[in-house]
Amino acid sequence: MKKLINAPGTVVSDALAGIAAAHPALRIDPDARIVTRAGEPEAGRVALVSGGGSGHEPLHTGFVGRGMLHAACPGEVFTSPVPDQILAAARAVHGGAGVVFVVKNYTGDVLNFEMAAELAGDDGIEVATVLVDDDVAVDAAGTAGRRGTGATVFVEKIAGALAETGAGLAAVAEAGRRVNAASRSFAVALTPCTTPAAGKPGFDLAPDEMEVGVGIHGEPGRSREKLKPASGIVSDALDAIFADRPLAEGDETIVMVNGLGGTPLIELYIAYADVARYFADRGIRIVRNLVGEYITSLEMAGVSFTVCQADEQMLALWDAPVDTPALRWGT
Amino acid sequence: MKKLINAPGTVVSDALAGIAAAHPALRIDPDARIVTRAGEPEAGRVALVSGGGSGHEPLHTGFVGRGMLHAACPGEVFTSPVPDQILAAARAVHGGAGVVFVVKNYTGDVLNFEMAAELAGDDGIEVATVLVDDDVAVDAAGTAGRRGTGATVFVEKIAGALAETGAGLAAVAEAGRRVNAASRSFAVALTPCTTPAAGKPGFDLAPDEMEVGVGIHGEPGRSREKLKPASGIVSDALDAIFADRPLAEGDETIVMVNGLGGTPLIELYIAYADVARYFADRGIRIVRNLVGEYITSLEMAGVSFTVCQADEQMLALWDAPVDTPALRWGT
Amino acid sequence: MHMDIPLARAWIRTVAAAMEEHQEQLTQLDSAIGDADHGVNMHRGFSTVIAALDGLESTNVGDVLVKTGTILISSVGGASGPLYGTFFRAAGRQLTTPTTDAEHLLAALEAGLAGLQKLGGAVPGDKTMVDAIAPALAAFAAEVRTGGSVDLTAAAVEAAAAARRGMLATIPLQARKGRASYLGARSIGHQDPGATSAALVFQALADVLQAE
Amino acid sequence: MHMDIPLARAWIRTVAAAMEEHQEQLTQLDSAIGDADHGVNMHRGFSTVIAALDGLESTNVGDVLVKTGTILISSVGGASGPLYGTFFRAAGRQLTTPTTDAEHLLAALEAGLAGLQKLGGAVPGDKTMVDAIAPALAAFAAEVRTGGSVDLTAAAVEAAAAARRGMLATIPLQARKGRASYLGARSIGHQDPGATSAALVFQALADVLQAE
Ligand SMILES: Nc1ncnc2c1ncn2[C@@H]1O[C@H](COP(=O)(O)OP(=O)(O)O)[C@@H](O)[C@H]1O
Ligand SMILES: Nc1ncnc2c1ncn2[C@@H]1O[C@H](COP(=O)(O)OP(=O)(O)O)[C@@H](O)[C@H]1O
Ligand SMILES: [Mg+2]
Ligand SMILES: [Mg+2]
Ligand SMILES: [Mg+2]
Ligand SMILES: [Mg+2]
Repeated sequence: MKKLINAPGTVVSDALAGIAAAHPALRIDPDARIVTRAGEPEAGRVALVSGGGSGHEPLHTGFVGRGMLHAACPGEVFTSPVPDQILAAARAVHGGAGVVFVVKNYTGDVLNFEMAAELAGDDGIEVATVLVDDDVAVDAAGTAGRRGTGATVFVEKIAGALAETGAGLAAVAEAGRRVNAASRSFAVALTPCTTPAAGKPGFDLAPDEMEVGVGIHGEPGRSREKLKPASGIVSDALDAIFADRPLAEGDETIVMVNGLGGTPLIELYIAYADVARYFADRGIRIVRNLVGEYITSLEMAGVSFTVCQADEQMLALWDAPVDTPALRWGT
Repeated sequence: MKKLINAPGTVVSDALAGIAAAHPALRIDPDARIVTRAGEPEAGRVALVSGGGSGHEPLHTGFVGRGMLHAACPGEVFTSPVPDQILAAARAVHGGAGVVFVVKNYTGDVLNFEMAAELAGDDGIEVATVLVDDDVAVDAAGTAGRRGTGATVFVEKIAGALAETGAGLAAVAEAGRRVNAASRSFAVALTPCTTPAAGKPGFDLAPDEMEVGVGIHGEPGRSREKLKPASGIVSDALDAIFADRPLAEGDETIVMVNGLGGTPLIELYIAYADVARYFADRGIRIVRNLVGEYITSLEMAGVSFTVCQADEQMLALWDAPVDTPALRWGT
Repeated sequence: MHMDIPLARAWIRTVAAAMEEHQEQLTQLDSAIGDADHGVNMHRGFSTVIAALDGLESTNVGDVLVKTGTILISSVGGASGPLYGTFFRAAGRQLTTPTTDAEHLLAALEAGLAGLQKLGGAVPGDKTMVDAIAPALAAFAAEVRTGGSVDLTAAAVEAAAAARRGMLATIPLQARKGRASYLGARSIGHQDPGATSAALVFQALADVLQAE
Repeated sequence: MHMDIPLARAWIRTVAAAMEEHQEQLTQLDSAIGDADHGVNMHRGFSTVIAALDGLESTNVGDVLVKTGTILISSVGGASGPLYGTFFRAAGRQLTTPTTDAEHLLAALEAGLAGLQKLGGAVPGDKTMVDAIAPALAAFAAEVRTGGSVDLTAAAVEAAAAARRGMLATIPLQARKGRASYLGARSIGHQDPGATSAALVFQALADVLQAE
C-alpha cells in the first residue's frame, strides 16, 4: 500500500487538520469531527447537513460553504459517521428552522442518520431526511436498495441553493428529493482501491479487465468485463441509465462525468466527448455539466456518470452562487 | 495499460472535443489545436498564451478564461506544441498590444515557443516570453536548466490578472518573471505513469519505494528512496525548497500542494496539514493556498509542493477574479 | 452458573480481545464482499468499550451491556455500529439485577436480536450477522427451555457452536441486506463478515463461562 | 554516385520506414531517461513528411530536405522537432541544384549540424543526437576530403557506421542537455534516444545509396 499518509489510524483526523488549515471560511471541530461554515448557526435559516464515510473527497467536506452544505460529518474511511457526530453537526448549524439530512442510501449511513435524527428530535431540532439512491447498477429488489452516489452532489447543490433563499424545511427537503428522483448514475472501475486499514486492494483486475457497476466503496461491481474503449464504456453506462429512466428528445439535463480518484482529467474529457455525442445522437440536451472529481473512491481509476433531468427551478438553483472548496461559481 | 481512452493516437483531439463540449465559454479550434476564450481577440489588451505537452491537465487548457490565459495550445502527450500551433494561438488572441508566452523550461517547449515567437514577429505581433523554471530538484548547472512546474499556475494567475487590468506587455511579462523568481517547487512520486503511446510505465517502483525530485513527464527523479510518512515527504521537499531560497520569519507566501494525478484529495489535505505545521514552526506565513490537482502527470500518484514568496502586488492580483474551468473565484 | 457483573465485563473484554485478534480476518472478509472495514470497525468499537467499562459503576448486569451498546453506537459507525449497539442495549435493558440466570439471559439476548432485526430488517438467510445470532439463540434456548438441567455454560457452548455453523452457512448464500447485496450472485461463496464477528461474540461467552 | 531528387526522396522515405520500424525502441529508450515519446514523435513527423513530399514539386535536392525540415518542425513538437527540422532545413538550403556530389552534400549536412547546434547548444559528449551526427559527418568528411576517390556510397556507409558507434558511445555518458540531464548521474548507462534516431537517419542514407 503506497499512500501519502502518516498512519492508517490518523487519516481522517490528519486530513481534517489540513482542511482546517487550507480553508479559513470553514470551521473544523476536531473532537466532534465536524466541518461547518464559519459563522454558524445562522438564525432562521434551514441548514443542510451531510456526511458519510471518508475517502470520497471532495464529498462532503469540500461542499461546505455558501450555497451548499452547512455542515459535513466525515466518518472513518468508507465508514458512515456515528450518530453523536451527526448530532453535533446538526446542533452546530441549527438556526431554528430545522435541518435537512442528505443521506446516501447505505445501511450504515441510513441507520446512523436515523439514530441522529431521533437524538436531534429529543433536542427539539426538526429534521427532514433526503435519501439519495441513484445508482442503477443495483436492483432495488432483493438488496439493501440502490446506492447513493453522484446525485448526492446535485442534491446538495440544488437543495443548498434553495436553503440559501430562506425556503422552509419541507420545501428544501422536497427539492432534494425531486433532484434525487430525477437523477441516475452508473460507474465503472479500471483499478481497485486500497483502504488504509485493509492495506490491500478490494479486488484484483487483470490488465484487460474492468469492473462494471461499482459503487464508491472499493467493492467489486455487478460484473467483470473486458476493458473497452471510452466510447464503449460511455454507451454501456448511459444505456443502463436510460433503460432505467428514459428521456425524450428535447429533455434538458445536468450531466456529471466524475473521476473516481485515479483517473486523469484528460481521460474524463475524452469520456465527456463521448457522452456529448451520445446525447446529441438522441436529441437530449445537456444544459449544464461537471467534468472532474466530485465523489471519489480513494485512488480508484474509473469514472461515474450521473444524469439529472432538470426543470427550470433546478436549473435556476444550479446556477445560483456557490462558494465551497470544491464547487465555486457566481458572485 | 488501462486508460479511459479510445485510441492512443486520438487522446489529445478527443479530449479537446470534450473540453469544447463541456465549456461554452471557451472556443476550440480542433485543426489548429488551440483553446481560446470566446470573444477573442479583445482589442488593446495584452494576451497570455501558454502551452506544452498534454497530460498535465488542468494545465493549461483548464486555465483559459477571464483573469488568466487567453489561449492554450496543447501538444501531444508530454510533447511540446509545434510552432504553427503556438502561432495560431498568438494570432487568435492578439489584440494589438502584444502577447506574453508563458513557457515552462524544457528544451522542446523553449525551442518551439522561440520559433513561434519569430514567426509571430514576422506577423507584426510583439511577443514577450516568461520562462518558468522553479523546480529545485534540478541543478541548473550541467543540465538543460531547471524545469518549469507548479510555479506556472502562479505565473499564469498573477500575470493573467495584471493583463486584465490593461497593463502593457512589458509590465505583464515582468510580473510573470517576478512570480517565477519568487517561486520554488519540489515533487515526489509514489507510482510511475504510462503514456498512451508507450503503453508501459516510465519506471518501476517497489511497494516501499518512492521517486524523489521528479518532474511532470513521468521520468524518474533525482533519487529513489524508501517510502516515508507524509510528514517526512513534506519536510524533505520543503527543506529542499528552503535550502534553495530561504525565507524569514514573517514572510508571506502562497503555497500549493498539488496532486500529480493519482493521489486522492484526502491525502493532499494530509500533506497540507504537515506543510502548515512546517511553516508555523518557522514563523513563515501561508497567506493563500491551493490544495488539489493543478498540474499533473497523467495518473501518477504523488505530490508537488510550490512556494511563492508573495508581495502585495502579487497578492492583490492573486485575489483578483478568475473564471476558468479549473480556477474560479471572485465576482 | 449465573452471570454476574464481573462475568459480564469479562465477556465483553474477551469479545474485545477476539475482535483485536481477528481484525485482519474480518477486514479481509469485508474486503471480498463489502468495503474492507468490518475488522477495524469492531476493533475500534470494542476497544473504546473496554476503556469506558473501566470507569463504569454498574449495579446490575444490564448496565454493562447497555453501556457496551451505547459506546458501540457512538464509536463504530457503519452498519455494524447501530446494529450491534442496539443488540447489546436492548439485551441489557432486560437485565436489571446484579446477577442473572440462563433463562433471563436468553430472554435478554432474544430481545437484543429482536431490536437488531427491527432496526436492520434482516431475516435469517439474508447473509448477515443475524445468520449467526439467530441459530445461536435457538441452540441456547434448546438447552435452557427443553433440557432438564439449566446449565448456562452448556447453553453458551451450544450457542457458540451454532453461531459458528450459522456463520459458515452464510458462505453459499446470496446477500439480500447490507453492502454485500449490491454484488448480487457474486456475493455467493463468501463468508459474511458480520456473521463472523457475531460468532466471535458467542464464542467469547462460552470461553469466559468455561474458564470460570 | 551523385544524389539527385529521387534519391533524396528515397532517403527520406527510408528514414520514415526506419522510424516506423524502430518507433517502439525509440520510445522505450526515451522512457528510461526521458518522457517516452521520441518514437511517436519521429514516426508522426516522418510520416507527415512523406505524405507532404508526394505533392512536392522540387527543382533541386535542397527542396526535398527543406520541405522535410519544415514539416518536421510543424508536426513533431518536443525537442527533436525543431532540432531535426533545423538540421534538414539548414542542410537543404545549401543544395540549390538538381543533383549534388558528395562534397556538396557533406558541406550541406555540416551546415545542418551547425544550425542544430546553434539552436540546441549541445556539443559532442552531452549525450544527444549530436553524438551520432558529429562523428557521422567526421567519418563522411574523412572519406570525401582525405580519401582519394570521392565515393558518396562509401562515405555514407562510413558515416552510418560512425553514427552507430557514436550512438553506442552515448551509453556511458551523463546527459548535459535535454530531459535526460535532469537525471544527473542516473542518465549514465542508457543509450540516448535522439542519437539512436540520428543513427537511423545515416543508416537510411547508406541503405538507399547501396541499393542504387
Ligand atoms: N440490515 C442488516 N441487518 C443485519 N446485519 C447487517 C445488515 N446490513 C449489514 N449487516 C451486517 O453488517 C456487516 C458489515 O458491517 P460493517 O462492515 O462494519 O459495516 P458497513 O457495511 O457499513 O461497512 C455485514 O457483514 C452484515 O453481517
Ligand atoms: N539541446 C539539445 N541539442 C541536441 N539534441 C537534443 C537537445 N535536447 C534534446 N536533444 C535530443 O532530443 C532527444 C529527445 O527528443 P524527443 O523525445 O523527441 O523530445 P523531448 O525531449 O522534448 O520529449 C534526446 O534524446 C536528445 O538526443
Ligand atoms: Mg463501511
Ligand atoms: Mg516530449
Ligand atoms: Mg464494511
Ligand atoms: Mg521525449
